[in-house]
Amino acid sequence: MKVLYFAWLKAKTGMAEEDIAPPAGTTTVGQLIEHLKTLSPGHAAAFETLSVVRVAVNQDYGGLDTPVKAGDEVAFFPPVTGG
Amino acid sequence: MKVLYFAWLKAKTGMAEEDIAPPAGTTTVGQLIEHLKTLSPGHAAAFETLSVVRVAVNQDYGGLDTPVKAGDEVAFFPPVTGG
Amino acid sequence: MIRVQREDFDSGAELARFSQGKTSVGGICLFVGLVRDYIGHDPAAGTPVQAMTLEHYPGMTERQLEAIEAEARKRWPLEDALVIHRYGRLEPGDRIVLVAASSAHRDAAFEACRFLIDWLKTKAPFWKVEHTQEGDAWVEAREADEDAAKRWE
Amino acid sequence: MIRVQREDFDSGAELARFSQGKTSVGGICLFVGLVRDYIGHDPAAGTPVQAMTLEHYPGMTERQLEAIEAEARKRWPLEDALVIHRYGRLEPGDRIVLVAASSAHRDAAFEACRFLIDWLKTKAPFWKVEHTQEGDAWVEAREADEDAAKRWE
Repeated sequence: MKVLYFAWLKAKTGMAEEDIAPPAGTTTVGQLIEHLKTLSPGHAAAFETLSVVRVAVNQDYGGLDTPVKAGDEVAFFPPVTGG
Repeated sequence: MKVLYFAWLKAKTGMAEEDIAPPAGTTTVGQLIEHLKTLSPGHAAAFETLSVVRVAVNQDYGGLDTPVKAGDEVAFFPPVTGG
Repeated sequence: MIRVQREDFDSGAELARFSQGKTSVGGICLFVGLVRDYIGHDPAAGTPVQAMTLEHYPGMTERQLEAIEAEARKRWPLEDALVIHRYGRLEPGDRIVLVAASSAHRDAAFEACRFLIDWLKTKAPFWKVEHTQEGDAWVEAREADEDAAKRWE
Repeated sequence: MIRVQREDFDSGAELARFSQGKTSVGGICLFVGLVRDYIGHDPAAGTPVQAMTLEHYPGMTERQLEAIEAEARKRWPLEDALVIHRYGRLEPGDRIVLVAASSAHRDAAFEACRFLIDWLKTKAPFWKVEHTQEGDAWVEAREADEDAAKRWE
């Protein structure tokens, strides 16, 4: 699946986008985050405070329980500040 | 004093403006109206339903009790419908 | 600023002037009122309006609009405020009125703009007569406008 | 209609287009958001902002803005609705966003316009980083914006 990072999550992970093949049994956003946190200290830092992280699965807002599967586009970002 | 009429009050009285020398003892808008009603059937018709007549004395909104005196500009008109 | 005029105005130019050279303005809220081609709430059921004429009370109009603008500036921290109101004969689609307010924050801009039009509708001495095939009719004041203005008292 | 773009827009031209040839529109409400030159509520106490950069999530932004516009049209009888949002580097005084709504009556135009900006601020995936002399700082989401959006739930 494709994972995207925006704003300070991009700075902390050091990347805008990566292809991820999560371990078998990864079926939710929450489980995906647990896997991402193991990838680098930057990833661990990005997901340290989940209350300030938002997620979209295939460009719709989701939560920790939202299902994810191969082929999905999963994006992580802080609360939005446009307008 | 100068008396002005707008909108349908102008149509009913048949005039936009007139100079009025009200009888002695006319000190309020209410008393002025009583005098104006005697001037013509059109004037009487204009002031028939006072609930739909508004008044301004020297370009500020007033009521039946607002004082009037020689030299004042007194205007009568329906509730406003601009905007 | 307030303006009472017979001629049309350029809403876009007014809007542009509103923000020009200002770096402390966070938001501008603007409302433009136009002549509709029917009377009432339902276009299908309404009487078609061919045109309308706006009468006003010169002198008192300016005085009241200035008071309305001053009141808005007293209530909200505005960078700028503008009211333009036309009079004379207007056809469907013509602009009647423009009100606008700018502020550092959008709340103040929105509320002041709404206040300007709500108060203007019940306090500025304008009267509309609508020209229809059935003749001319003075527009009656709407209770909804009174209610809208009362919210600000 | 919604537009997401790097380049500036002409608010006046957008406003003019909004009413052109329409005789069933009674009112247009428009809001333009601009870059302010200071952070916070007090210009004297605020850190001066030299510029800001707006990042966004291409694809999702358009999707969310379209959803916001559709929701506004569902809630109010609108003649038209428009959202334009910029991204990239912007300087103080630059336009960021324009929202507008037109309707037969002013209530709907005002409320829909306010709804568009309130929802956009909490749902459209944009992020601002402010460039100041002390360095770059990601703007934090404001609780007041969350509250403003909640009014519409």
